[in-house]
Amino acid sequence: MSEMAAHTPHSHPPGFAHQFETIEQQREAGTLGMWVFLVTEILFFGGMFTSYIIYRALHLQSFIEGSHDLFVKFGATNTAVLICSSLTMAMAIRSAQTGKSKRTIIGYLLVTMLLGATFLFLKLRFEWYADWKEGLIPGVSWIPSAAHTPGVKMFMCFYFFMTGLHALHMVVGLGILTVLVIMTARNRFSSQYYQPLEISGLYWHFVDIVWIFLFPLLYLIGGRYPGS
Amino acid sequence: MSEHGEQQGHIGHVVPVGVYLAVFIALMFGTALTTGVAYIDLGRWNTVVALAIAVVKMLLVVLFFMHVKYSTGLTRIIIIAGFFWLGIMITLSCADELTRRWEIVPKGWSMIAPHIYHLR
Amino acid sequence: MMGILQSGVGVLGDVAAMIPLQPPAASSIAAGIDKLYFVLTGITLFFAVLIFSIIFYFMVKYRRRSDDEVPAETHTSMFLELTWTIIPSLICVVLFVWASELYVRNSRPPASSNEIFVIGKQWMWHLQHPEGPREINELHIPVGVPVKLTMTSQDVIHDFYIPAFRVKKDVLPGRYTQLWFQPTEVGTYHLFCAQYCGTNHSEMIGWIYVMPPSDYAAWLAGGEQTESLAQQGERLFSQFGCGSCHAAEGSGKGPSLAGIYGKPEKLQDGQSRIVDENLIRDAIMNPNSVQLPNYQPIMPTYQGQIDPDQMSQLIAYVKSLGSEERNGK
Amino acid sequence: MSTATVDLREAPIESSVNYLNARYGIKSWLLTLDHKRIGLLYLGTITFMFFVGGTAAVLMRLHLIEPQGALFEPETYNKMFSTHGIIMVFFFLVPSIPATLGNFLIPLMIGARDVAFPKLNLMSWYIFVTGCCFAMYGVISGGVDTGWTFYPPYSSAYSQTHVIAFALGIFIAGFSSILTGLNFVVTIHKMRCPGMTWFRLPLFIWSMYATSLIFVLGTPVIAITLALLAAERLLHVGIFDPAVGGDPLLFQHLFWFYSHPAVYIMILPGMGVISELITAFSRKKIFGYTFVAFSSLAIAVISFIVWGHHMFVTGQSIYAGLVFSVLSFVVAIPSAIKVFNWMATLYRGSISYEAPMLYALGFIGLFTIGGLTGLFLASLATDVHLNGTYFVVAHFHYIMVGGAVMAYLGGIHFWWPKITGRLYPDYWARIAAAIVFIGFNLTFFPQFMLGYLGMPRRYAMYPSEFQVLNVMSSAGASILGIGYLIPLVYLIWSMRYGPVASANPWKAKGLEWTTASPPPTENFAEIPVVNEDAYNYPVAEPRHYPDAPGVARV
Ligand code: HEA
Ligand code: HEA
Ligand code: HEC
Ligand code: CUA
Ligand SMILES: [Cu+2]
Repeated sequence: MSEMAAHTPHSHPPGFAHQFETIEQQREAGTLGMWVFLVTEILFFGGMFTSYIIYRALHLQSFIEGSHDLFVKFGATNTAVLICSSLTMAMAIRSAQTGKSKRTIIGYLLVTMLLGATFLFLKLRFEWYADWKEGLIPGVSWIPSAAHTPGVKMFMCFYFFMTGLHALHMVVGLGILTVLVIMTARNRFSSQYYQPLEISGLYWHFVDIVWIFLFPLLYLIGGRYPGS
Repeated sequence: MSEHGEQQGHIGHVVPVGVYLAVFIALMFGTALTTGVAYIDLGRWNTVVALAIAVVKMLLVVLFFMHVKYSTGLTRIIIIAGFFWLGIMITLSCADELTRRWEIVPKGWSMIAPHIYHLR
Repeated sequence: MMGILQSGVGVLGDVAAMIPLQPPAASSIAAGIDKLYFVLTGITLFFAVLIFSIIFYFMVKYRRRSDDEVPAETHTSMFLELTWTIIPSLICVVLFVWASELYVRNSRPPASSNEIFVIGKQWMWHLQHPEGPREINELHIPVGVPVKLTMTSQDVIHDFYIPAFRVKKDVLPGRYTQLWFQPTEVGTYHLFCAQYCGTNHSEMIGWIYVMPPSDYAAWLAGGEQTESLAQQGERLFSQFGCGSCHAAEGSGKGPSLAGIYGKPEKLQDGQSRIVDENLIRDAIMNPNSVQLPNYQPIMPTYQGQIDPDQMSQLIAYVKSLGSEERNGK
Repeated sequence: MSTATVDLREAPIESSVNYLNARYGIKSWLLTLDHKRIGLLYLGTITFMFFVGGTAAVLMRLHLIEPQGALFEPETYNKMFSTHGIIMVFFFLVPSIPATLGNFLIPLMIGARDVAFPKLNLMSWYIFVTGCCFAMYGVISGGVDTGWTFYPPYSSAYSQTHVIAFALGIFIAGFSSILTGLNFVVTIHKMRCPGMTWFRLPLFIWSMYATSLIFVLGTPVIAITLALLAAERLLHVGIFDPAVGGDPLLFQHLFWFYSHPAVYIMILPGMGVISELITAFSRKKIFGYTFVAFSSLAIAVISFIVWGHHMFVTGQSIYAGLVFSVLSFVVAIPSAIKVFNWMATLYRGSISYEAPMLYALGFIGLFTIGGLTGLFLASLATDVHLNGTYFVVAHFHYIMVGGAVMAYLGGIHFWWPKITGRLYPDYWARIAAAIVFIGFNLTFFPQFMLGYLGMPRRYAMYPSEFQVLNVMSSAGASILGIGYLIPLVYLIWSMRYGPVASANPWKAKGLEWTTASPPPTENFAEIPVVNEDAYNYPVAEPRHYPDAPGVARV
């Protein structure tokens, strides 16, 4: 049919999809799509943040108590780890953008993954595992203690749901990064086409932002000073 | 259509490495600051300060790492919409949850219909 | 033939006669709500008739007469757009103000109400009169006396609904909600559960008996004599050892409970709350949510030890402490 | 342009290759990236779900013929209406117009070759089907009895039924909605053909855009809410459980934060369809284009701030109740604007009465009644009496069945020639439309009366004084059922035996009518260029609009 011929461009730029008229259009569509997706993520986490805020207001004392069961040092370390990973992610994209060698890009990506894995390791090994042993995980291992009012249990629920959901996003992110590494290795990107890198970067930074809020909300409420 | 493939130069804005590093340092500083401040007794302000720092950190990530500073208005509108909607959800849920116990009727109301608004 | 037709019409008439159009209106607020309801019906009818007839008129007047007919041009008119934005808006404003004023007025019980505790559980209503008698799925009340219900649920969410009184309120676990009405007509009325609560939701129904005062007095006297709710509460108060901290004159480790009911109180976190059923319940079940300044957080929780039944007795008792003080005892 | 004698059966412009016969075989359908085929995949799926939900409705109505219940144990009845509500809302009406007609038409209407992300589009169908499978598993393995609203603590701690299967099904289907909405937003922003400015878009596109906003902004919240509910049920942790300091009303807030906007997900696309139908069958430009377009956006935005009107009697604070009540009135205004503009469009038109137009006119009338009865519920004082009764049931069926389903059927009939390349028997279609209208009113009008009398909803048994009205309603439901079966028969029949349709059988405006019926895989031979407003039908006093190249005026 003639319409097929009329549409097919003479030469396909790499990664150019048939439904678009120009590569610029495709680029904009991809970025826009990712941003819209991130908005859905904001509201996805938002449902939890809303509940958290309300219960925090209703059970302030217990939430502070619960918060004091968490380890600030790991929370803070992990925040730093994630920020580092955001930097290396940004650098990976920048390398692709400026046409650096694929080894550089892969290098940055691998460091990013390593940092992401570190985050998960710290969280799992030193926080959740300890909580599990101490019986602080509602529904899984919960050892009621006299000091723990129902509000504390509620706080712990939120702590595990929110950090769990965040960790799940990290795992997905690691999967995406793996794919990116493979794609880079296969020379799929150039300084003209690196969009998958760019929009995956948006996702990674978003996950970082979630943590930037989780850290103070969960670990630092009501302060950590003596007598708080 | 083929000429698009041959475009030269960079696509999108290339952020100087220095900017990335500055943002990075600011973020690290923010993390240290927010942790440190938690150990000082500011009363109710602890929460406010912690959240303010978090917002600043978020803005840094969004504007620089996520390139929103160099992006189109549409992207910005979309992001703002996301947070605006989150705001709606939080505000109106709180409008119920936190006013449920207001048994004290606001002055204005008791003026409209004084015969109703007595406290038992 | 005519006969069939006639009997057909007759049957229709009979059927029509079997269709009730309005529920009985037997409370002081029913008339007000019905009035609003009829005005709303009028507005709906007006717009429905208007729109249907305009559509019908246009359908006939402007029907396509030939396939190559070309209609005349009409221009968008700002005047029209504004008209049909503003008129509905004005109608809405009137409706909102009217309905809200009525609602707020209807949701405040008068000062002197007969107070009854209601406990909903799957799938029955449990009602306690202050004088002591208990009823299940039935409520006997005197005509003309305002009744205030303080309601809670033992399990899931229910809803106390009396169509004839036009009142309804959800009954929640872990919390007290309030409902009041003033019956104006003697009679027997439906009580429904109007919030889906599981398998036998549709059997969680009962009757409200509105009686002349004399009959009511007879009914009260006729039942087996029980202690009043407050007296039962008093016994629980000593049984649970509350008095060891809450001594009457306030000398104990806890605050005196005399006269606290119905007054605002400052909590440690700066909030001010009226001492009502919910606060008393919270103080007993979840004491650290009602932390008072100047007191140690030593009050134990009674979660799991006090059932809703006993809770209403305790509350009645604490309330009676208030009234005794007010009565100058 | 004035080819007066064109027969509806005139030969199609291009006959040979189209999206239907371009490739054959089940694989070519299951792996298709073509938005039109994906639309059809959705059509098949949701039609199936509709009949599942409809069967439950018919059984319910049969049961309610007798006050004591004619057929089932209360438990079974409860599962019936829960399944009915869940399937109809989440697996039929929410995806109905967006996922079928939206998928099929958006690229055609804006002059694009496909949606922005075809793979995502296919994926969203698979996700949807997975969700359906969970729901159907739930149905087959015993059903759920929580109502479509899943209120805890009943759903989290007391119900013995398959809550998790359904919650998971909805969670999954929710992601399909999100992806569809995302795809549409990007497509409408980025894929419009040259000259297709925002204010030249067909109003269907505007309404789809508004709908997509709700998809994107609302759906994540129901997903997380149901996830929390499932977690609470599985782990017995109690997030909404008052026994541990939780608040069951918080669930209701989060649920309605999505589910109220969701009711506009159901009606907005319908409104878009009606705008297309009214203009096409009165051959006139829409009256007040900008007002109709912006009212869609206004509805989408305001719909997010009225949810508390479902909670007036649930123990929500009075103050919140007042706020939500006033906002509910506000959201009625844009709907009013739409209704009046449609009527003004009819004025001095050239109106014909093919089946789609009958559905459209039925929509306007029934939506008006449904919408105005919404005002009874938005008024605090009357809602106290009417909440939880059949009045609410009647209100939303008037809008969802009398409105949304009518619009859906009208749309399917209108675009059927484009979708399949075949015409259906208009005679039967008109009869079916009439039957649906009559059956519908007989079913649901008595329910308004029942509600005012005080009959609570979700009742498996009821006091006998309500029987007459219930029997009327049940009788209506069976007429309605027949009305729905007739189109099923003749539409399927027409796919094989119907006369071949021309590219533009209704002589309607819009880019989708400029390409062949059925369209070729790539939609257009050449990407069209638009230089006229939407609905630029010829008018008596000639205006000077140059004929657009690529926009063939048929
Ligand atoms: C598609 C679905 C849909 C739509 C569009 C609407 C539209 C509206 N709904 Fe409805 N509603 C539901 C579906 C829908 N609803 C469902 C499913 C429930 C029950 C859920 C459950 O509990 O299971 C419900 C319940 C419901 C309630 C809660 C009742 C209760 O449980 O107590 C309320 C209360 O305010 C309400 C109000 C409204 C209003 C004000 C509108 C407005 O948007 C209507 C606007 C339209 C018009 C007003 C008509 C057109 C205007 C004119 C012709 C001009 C004249 C206008 C004026 C004078 C203003 N609805
Ligand atoms: C999109 C939404 C939608 C649609 C289209 C419908 C369609 C119908 N609904 Fe539904 N309904 C809801 C959404 C919808 N409903 C919701 C959300 C609820 C609330 C649930 C809850 O409380 O949780 C509800 C509740 C509800 C009730 C109240 C139950 C109760 O509270 O106890 C009733 C009662 O009459 C009812 C009836 C009907 C009828 C007769 C139809 C008809 O229009 C259906 C017509 C369709 C058919 C008839 C299918 C045709 C198929 C056949 C004819 C085959 C028949 C085969 C056999 C019988 C074997 N519905
Ligand atoms: C160990 C001592 C102790 C016992 C036993 C005790 N309380 Fe208390 N109660 C307190 C203290 C102390 C407070 C002040 C609030 C706080 O700091 O927690 C209090 C507060 C209250 C209040 C709120 C008073 C107000 O002004 O707001 C109520 C009501 C109450 N108690 C009822 C009871 C009942 C009923 C029982 C028995 C079932 C009981 N208490 C048993 C110590 C006790
Ligand atoms: Cu109790 Cu319904
Ligand atoms: Cu609503």
